[in-house]
Amino acid sequence: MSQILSWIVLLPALTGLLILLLPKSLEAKSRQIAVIATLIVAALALWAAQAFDVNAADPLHFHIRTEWIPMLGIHYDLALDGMNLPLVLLTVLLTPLAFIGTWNQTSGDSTMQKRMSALVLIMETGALGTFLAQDLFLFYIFWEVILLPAYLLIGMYGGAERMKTTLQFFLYTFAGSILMLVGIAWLVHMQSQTTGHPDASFQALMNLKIPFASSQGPAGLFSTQGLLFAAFAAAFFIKAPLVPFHAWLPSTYRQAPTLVSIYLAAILSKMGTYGILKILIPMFPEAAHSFQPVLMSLAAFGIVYGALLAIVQTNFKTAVAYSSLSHVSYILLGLFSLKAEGMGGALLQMVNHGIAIAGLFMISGFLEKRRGSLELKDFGGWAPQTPVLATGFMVIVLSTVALPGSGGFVGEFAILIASFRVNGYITAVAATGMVLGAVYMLNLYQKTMFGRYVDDYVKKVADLDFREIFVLVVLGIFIVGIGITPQPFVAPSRTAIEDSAKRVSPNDALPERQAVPGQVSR
Amino acid sequence: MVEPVVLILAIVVALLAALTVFSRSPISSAFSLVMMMVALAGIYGVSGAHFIAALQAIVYAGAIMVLFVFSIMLLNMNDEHNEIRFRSWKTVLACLGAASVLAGLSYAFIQWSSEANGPTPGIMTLEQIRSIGGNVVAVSGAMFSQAYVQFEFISLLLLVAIASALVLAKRKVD
Amino acid sequence: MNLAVLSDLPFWILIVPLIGFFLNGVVIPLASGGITKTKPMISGGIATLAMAVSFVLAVIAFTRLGGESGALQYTGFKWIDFGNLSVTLNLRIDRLSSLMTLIITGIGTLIHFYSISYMSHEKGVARFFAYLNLFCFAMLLLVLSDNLLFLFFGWEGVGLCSYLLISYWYEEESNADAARKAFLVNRIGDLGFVLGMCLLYVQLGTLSFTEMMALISPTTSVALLSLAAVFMFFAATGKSAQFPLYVWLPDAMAGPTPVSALIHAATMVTAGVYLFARMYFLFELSPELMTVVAYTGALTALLGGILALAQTDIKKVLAYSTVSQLGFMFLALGVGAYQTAVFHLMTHAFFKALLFLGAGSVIHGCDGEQDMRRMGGLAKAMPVTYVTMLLGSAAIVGLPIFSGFFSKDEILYMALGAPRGSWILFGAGLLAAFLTGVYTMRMLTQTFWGEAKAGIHGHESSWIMTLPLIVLALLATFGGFLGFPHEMGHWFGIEHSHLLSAWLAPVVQQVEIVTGSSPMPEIVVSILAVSIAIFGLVAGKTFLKNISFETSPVLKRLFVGQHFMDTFYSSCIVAPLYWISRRLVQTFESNVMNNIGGWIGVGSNWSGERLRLTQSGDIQLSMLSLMAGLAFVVGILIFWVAV
Amino acid sequence: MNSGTILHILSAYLFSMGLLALILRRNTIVMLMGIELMLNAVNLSFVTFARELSQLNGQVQVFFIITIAAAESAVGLSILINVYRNFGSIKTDRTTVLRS
Amino acid sequence: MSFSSMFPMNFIEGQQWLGILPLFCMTLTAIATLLLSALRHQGRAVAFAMLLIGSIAAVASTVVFPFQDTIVILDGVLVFDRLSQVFSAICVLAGLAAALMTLGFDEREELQPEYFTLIAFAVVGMVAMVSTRNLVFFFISLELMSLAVYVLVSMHRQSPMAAEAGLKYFLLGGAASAVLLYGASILYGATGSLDVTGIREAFQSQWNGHLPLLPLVGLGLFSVGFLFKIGAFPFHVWIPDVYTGAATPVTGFMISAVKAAATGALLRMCLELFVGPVSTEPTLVVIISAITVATLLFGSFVGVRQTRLKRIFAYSTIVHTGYVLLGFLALLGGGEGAKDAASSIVSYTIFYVVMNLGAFAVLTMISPKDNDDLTLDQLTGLGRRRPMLAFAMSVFLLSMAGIPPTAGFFGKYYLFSAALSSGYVWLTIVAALASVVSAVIYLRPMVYMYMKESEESFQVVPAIWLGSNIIVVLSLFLTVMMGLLPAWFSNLL
Repeated sequence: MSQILSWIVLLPALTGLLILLLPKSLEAKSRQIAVIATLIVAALALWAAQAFDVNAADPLHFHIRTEWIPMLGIHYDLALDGMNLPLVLLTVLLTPLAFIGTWNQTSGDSTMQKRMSALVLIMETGALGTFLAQDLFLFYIFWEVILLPAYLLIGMYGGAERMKTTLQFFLYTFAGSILMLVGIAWLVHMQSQTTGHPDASFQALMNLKIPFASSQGPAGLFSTQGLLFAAFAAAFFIKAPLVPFHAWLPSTYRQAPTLVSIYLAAILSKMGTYGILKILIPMFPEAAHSFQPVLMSLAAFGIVYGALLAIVQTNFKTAVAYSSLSHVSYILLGLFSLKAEGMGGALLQMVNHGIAIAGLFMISGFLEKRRGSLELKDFGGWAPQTPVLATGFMVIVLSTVALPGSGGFVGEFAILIASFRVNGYITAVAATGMVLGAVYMLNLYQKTMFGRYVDDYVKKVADLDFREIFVLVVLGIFIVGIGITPQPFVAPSRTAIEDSAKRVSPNDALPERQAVPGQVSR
Repeated sequence: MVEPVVLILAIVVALLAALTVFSRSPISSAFSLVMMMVALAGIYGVSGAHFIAALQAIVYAGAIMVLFVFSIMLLNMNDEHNEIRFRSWKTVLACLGAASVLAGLSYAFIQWSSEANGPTPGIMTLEQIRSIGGNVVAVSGAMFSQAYVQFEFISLLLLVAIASALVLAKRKVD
Repeated sequence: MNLAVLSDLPFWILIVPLIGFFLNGVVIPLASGGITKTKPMISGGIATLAMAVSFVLAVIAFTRLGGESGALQYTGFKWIDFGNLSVTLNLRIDRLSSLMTLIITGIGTLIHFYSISYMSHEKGVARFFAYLNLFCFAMLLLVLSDNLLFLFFGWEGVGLCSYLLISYWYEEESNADAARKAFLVNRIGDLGFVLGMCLLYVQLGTLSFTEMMALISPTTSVALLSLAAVFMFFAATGKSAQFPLYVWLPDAMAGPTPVSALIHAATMVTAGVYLFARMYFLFELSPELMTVVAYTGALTALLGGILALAQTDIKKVLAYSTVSQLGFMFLALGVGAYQTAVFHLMTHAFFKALLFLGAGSVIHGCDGEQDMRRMGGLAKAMPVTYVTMLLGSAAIVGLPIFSGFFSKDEILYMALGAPRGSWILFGAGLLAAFLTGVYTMRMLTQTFWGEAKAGIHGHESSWIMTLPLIVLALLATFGGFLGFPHEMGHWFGIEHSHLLSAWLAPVVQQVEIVTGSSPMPEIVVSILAVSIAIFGLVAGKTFLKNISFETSPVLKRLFVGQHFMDTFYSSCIVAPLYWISRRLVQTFESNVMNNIGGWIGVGSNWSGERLRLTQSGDIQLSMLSLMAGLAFVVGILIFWVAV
Repeated sequence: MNSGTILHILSAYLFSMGLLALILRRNTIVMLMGIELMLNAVNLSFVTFARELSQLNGQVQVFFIITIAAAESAVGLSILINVYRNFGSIKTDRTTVLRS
Repeated sequence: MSFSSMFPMNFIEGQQWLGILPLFCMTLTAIATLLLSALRHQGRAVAFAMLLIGSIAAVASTVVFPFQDTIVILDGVLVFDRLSQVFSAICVLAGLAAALMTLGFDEREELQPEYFTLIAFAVVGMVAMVSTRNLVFFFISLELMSLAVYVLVSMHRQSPMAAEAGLKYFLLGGAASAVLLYGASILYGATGSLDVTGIREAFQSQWNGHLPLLPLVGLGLFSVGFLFKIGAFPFHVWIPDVYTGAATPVTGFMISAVKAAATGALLRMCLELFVGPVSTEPTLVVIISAITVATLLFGSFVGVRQTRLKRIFAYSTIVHTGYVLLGFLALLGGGEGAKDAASSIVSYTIFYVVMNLGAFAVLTMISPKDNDDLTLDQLTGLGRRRPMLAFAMSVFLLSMAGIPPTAGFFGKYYLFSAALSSGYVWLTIVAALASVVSAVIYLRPMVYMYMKESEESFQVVPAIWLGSNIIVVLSLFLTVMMGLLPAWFSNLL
């Protein structure tokens, strides 16, 4: 079991390759195999999470560290820690759910389905590897592993403008990540200069003192730390995305097939925010501090901007895409607050947003499957025909509008509190997202579920089938569960994040804690 | 100090080179080139490189240029005329470029003539060469003691030339 | 009953409606094979039972509380503990909560019961009762929470249920619109709540009421806390339908009438008043703000009265009446009479629930007709409804001995006598009381009296509906004696005749009117108020009988239909917002944020044009390029060395 | 300025002339001659440097270069013949099928 | 002074023969194939078999006798060390691979059996090129290689494109060689030595590293010749046309072996000339930086517009030249990054050769008869018709684009790392951004293979040739292996 993380990370990709090699006669079974593999991964991950000890002396659980490319100090280095635990669980749970929830939606023949399953599995490996990697280079490798399957999936299964869209998606993310690659190379070089032997692991790099121009403002950008910050930020901000690096997002989410949209919005964007949490902020604390006003402003702007654009969309999926933009900006606001509770709230919000946006895209898949279109003008009055769908949709809407009692609220509240401690005005702007978010979500809900139906089509619409209900119920349980008792979900990451916050905001006193926080019940 | 013979030959070479480039028909270009090579052989001779001078006259002016002229005749190309369009911007640009390369190199050479830290000259002065039996003996001695690998390699080059003729010029075997 | 169970009482009071919600929302639909096949008797029965149990528990809690001035505390769990953020979920019943709990569960039970009959013709009533139970749960959470955060849970929860219930008949687009409007306007208010809460937490480090009260002292940073108070007031204006955020409440009448009675009259809309009473220590930091609150209340009271006059829909009349009464409560709050506000909250809950249920009965009897102009002469057809409505009207107008008399007079007295009171507030209150008389009389006249109109043949509702009417009528009639003024109590030789005040005194502040500081004694105020109210009634019956805003174009534009606030909002806020959004989509998103692929395309096109020559395949040009490179290299070298 | 420098400049001149021939002329055979011109420039340069340096090495290289030039022109002429067979001309403006 | 003391005879003896063995094997092979290809029957098969045996022998001799010491023959006319062994092996194997992928193709396109002879001669030239310090011997071997390749390019006799390409390559290549040689002569004149070690000593002892104009100009001219061979802007002009016109396997040979040989030789020159006490001329750095940036941008932006596959690869190779130049800059930057830079250049070259060979093997198989100038349209639907072939092609393309976990990614990272170590931050950023643009070059074929609907008229039925298949499978395996375990392949020096 010492290699459990390797299994968790590599099993999906191996299964994916296996699926690719399936003979024609077995192709029809590809999705069953994929789901079984993802369930095994989920079981392994849950086992690992259950064995996770908040009070362990070594924060890195199930640590695997093997030399890989010695001359560049690169290791195969995986570990479960407080920061990645929630995201790993999110990934392993959402992947099978995404498969199950989109079971009847994949178009094309069995070969196409086979390829789709395989590529999604490879994406899962990329995501899990990104979260679990404790070596910067390895992080990058897994980060990029995602890119190609996503590119192919959008390009092969997407909507009418898929080729343009997928190219754009690829280029944006690639542009960001290649700059990060330069940053990694530079950082490892500096590390090697300081200590004499290169080491790309996070721990080694965290101890690096990177020179930063002490003066506030743009001058800092051109110091070493500023440039490195920018290089990493490019990757993370594009992936997340932070306005104005979001140009790839709307069309990509819209054109991608449902399964991929779920993956992109729920998991891939979390890779960006996770990168900010895990790398950008703790490694470049002075730069992060110096750019904080700009970044928080951008995040707050993104909240409002995404919401405003979501309001006027006439396509369900595009509206959801912009809503995602708005919500991710919340996460970013929390991260850039550089406060423990803000970052913790952001981490929780990553999970919440992952669940909620997965739900929304599932819903869009359900709608599209039943209607053959996602233009809002084609919808209306579904609630009487599909009460279960309407209910499930409502639960997800509530999480999206951050209603207290849903997961969405907890994160946003923590984020707003933290942000308020930094800047009240920015927070006030950001908080308007609450109202605007309600505007577009209720619009969407009303235009699809309420009102009179557009034509007789709706009479033939069937309510959710068993698989779809199952998926929504699981998502709903998590939404409500996190909303009501968030503490068990944030407790594992608390130490890690508070340490991180201490690095970046040393002056921000945290309450004294017992060495063994007894009140944290698991 | 410039030896007058060298100067005269240099001027002749320069004129013939220009003729080669700018003359109307390929055949006159070829003949200018032959003449130029002969003149160049003269320069080599004056410079003490007798072996090279002979080689230049025999191989270049003899063999290679015959090949050229032969090809011109064979491919019946002599009716084609000089096609340089002097008004063209490309021509102007080319001349400017050539002039600047020439100027740059000349500048470098002239500056070099006053360079103090140049390499120490070797022992093979003209007198020394004369003493060991003349230029041909000296050159062959140097070649076959120090440069026989190159010499051998040149043979491979000639083999490639043969192969190329086999491959490209041979009539198609049907 | 041992102590452990007792301390769990708040939990059970809270959770029983939730169980009802769960049964109605999940179990019953599953058991009866689809939500549309659920039976009103079963669903309604379960829901009512849940509320009744909760009520009984609330009564037990009340009795337990009676002996001591302390509170019942239920320690929940650590909700979140992260960084500097730490909140624990605790429930707490003190005297104010207890009163609120009784109102909510009591009136809630009655309305649930009423709904069994009222909703009997609907398909899928389980959904309705589930929502209703969920609402009660949220409302109870709101009043039981010992901290601001969970109060906010309830606060938003009731907003959600309000949304769900207003849009209950969602096939009508307008109902859905109304629901959305209610939710969004409330959300705007909640924005203030969240910001206020953040500010309080950042300032005080806690959200628990008791701890906050302990921490707030005159030495604390008053400026920021006052700002928090402003935010909270803003939140309250949304929830309690004060100017300028009252616009959602009339539209909210799109929901079923029991919903209007429970949510939009008795309980939810009074959450703002509860918030003020609960957090008086915060609001009292800023007398300026409280003055604003008082004037806002007065303005709202007046505006509600005027708007009520303009309505033809019986429910809209009552809705604006609610707005007006809530204005009274805020007037009381503003001058510092928190207990009085709670008192009026209670009496208003009684009589307004009664009036709504009565109106519901009328509508039910008229087969869904809501336009008063098409009603008339229903008194004979619906005697019980008529009588109870009459009692409720008497209460709202404030005729002596009826509950509204006591509470409204107290408010007027406070408006005049309290240190922050003034003649203006008092005058506005009187005018509003006058308007109350007018619109009430107008409603009664048009509905019950006169000739029956063609096509409307009212019939009395079943006992299930009339029973709650009767109970509420009794409460509306006699509930006011809980707040029998001290001054008058002295005449009857009763110490502490104001029972409510005595009950609330340990937890809710009340401004003291020093004897003689008031321009008029309370009895004079009472007489004045009653006279005004009766004058209003008379006016409503006589010279203002046929008042109609339809005839005057100005008035019509201002007060009828899409009245001025709606127009203001839609043209000054909503339209610009959409305009900006569309602009952004059309210009920025599609043009400026052009894609990177496009940039590369542009770049390659540009370079392709420029570099076309080098790619032409022309040997001469290739050579030229070669030589250019050569010249470049030589040139740079010479330049570098020579210069 | 001594005769060595003059010869160097002459070699630079020949070199530039060779380049010029390659750029200006469209007749492939003249372009071949341009290459020969350039190689001759190199030879001249080697010989002159050899004399200046009193070394034999330079002259030895010239021997090789002349041989290479022979081989190169042989290959060049076979390529020319191949082109002529394909296009019926050896003028570069008539021998273009490769365009992007 | 006696004649024999004046011209001391330098014999090749003892261990030196061991070093010369690969060169010797290849030379024998070349001559033998020349003779054997004249056989009337089975000329091709016999010639190929000969080439196969000779190449294996040559590679085996490098593998069997690895040495750490440097063997110097005739004052550096031939030098055998790790570098020469590694690059000899690369070139021999690439030549063999090119021969292998021609099997089948040559019969269909009626290439003469001398094809293998010429490959062998070219490889001899390459092996010599990477094993010499002598400028003129370098020129001779370069010419040997070039002449053979000129002919290879032209030998697709039925194709006017090939003829034109050959002519172009010959004329431009001839000019470039002349420039290079002129640079060599100037260097000789300025330092009195034709040997790189001698030149370096002269640089050091005469001018203490601060060169006067003439040797600088000599270096410049010499570099121009190199830059031409590796295809840097603005000396890249021949690449698109020649790569398009030549037969596909020949292009594969050029893009892999010729480029590797030029890179190896340049690496040797740079290592011997500059690394160590002699500081690099800042002027050269400026020039090469400018050329690097121009090469990267030009290759990327122009490559994006191409629609013909071989042209696409031609521009791709220009971009890759830019990356290699980045490595050379890192090398010239000296200091501690130099060793890493050399390693990175070597590993990048190996990765690059492998992925290009694979890609061209695929191209060879999908090219239709008598017209192997493939367009993107002809790839349409390949993902369905030949999924494995398309998959392999995708892996090669991705490797070229530098997407992990392929070889190309690591190669790029290693180069970037080396460049950053030498302080070229902005240049690295430019290179990184160029790689984003150039990613489009590689993605477009994938779009056609996987995302466009197949139209009958464009379908090309891929040939199934054993040799090409072997190359594809091997390259695929190596590309992935090198991506996963790059350390095995990057510590060769």
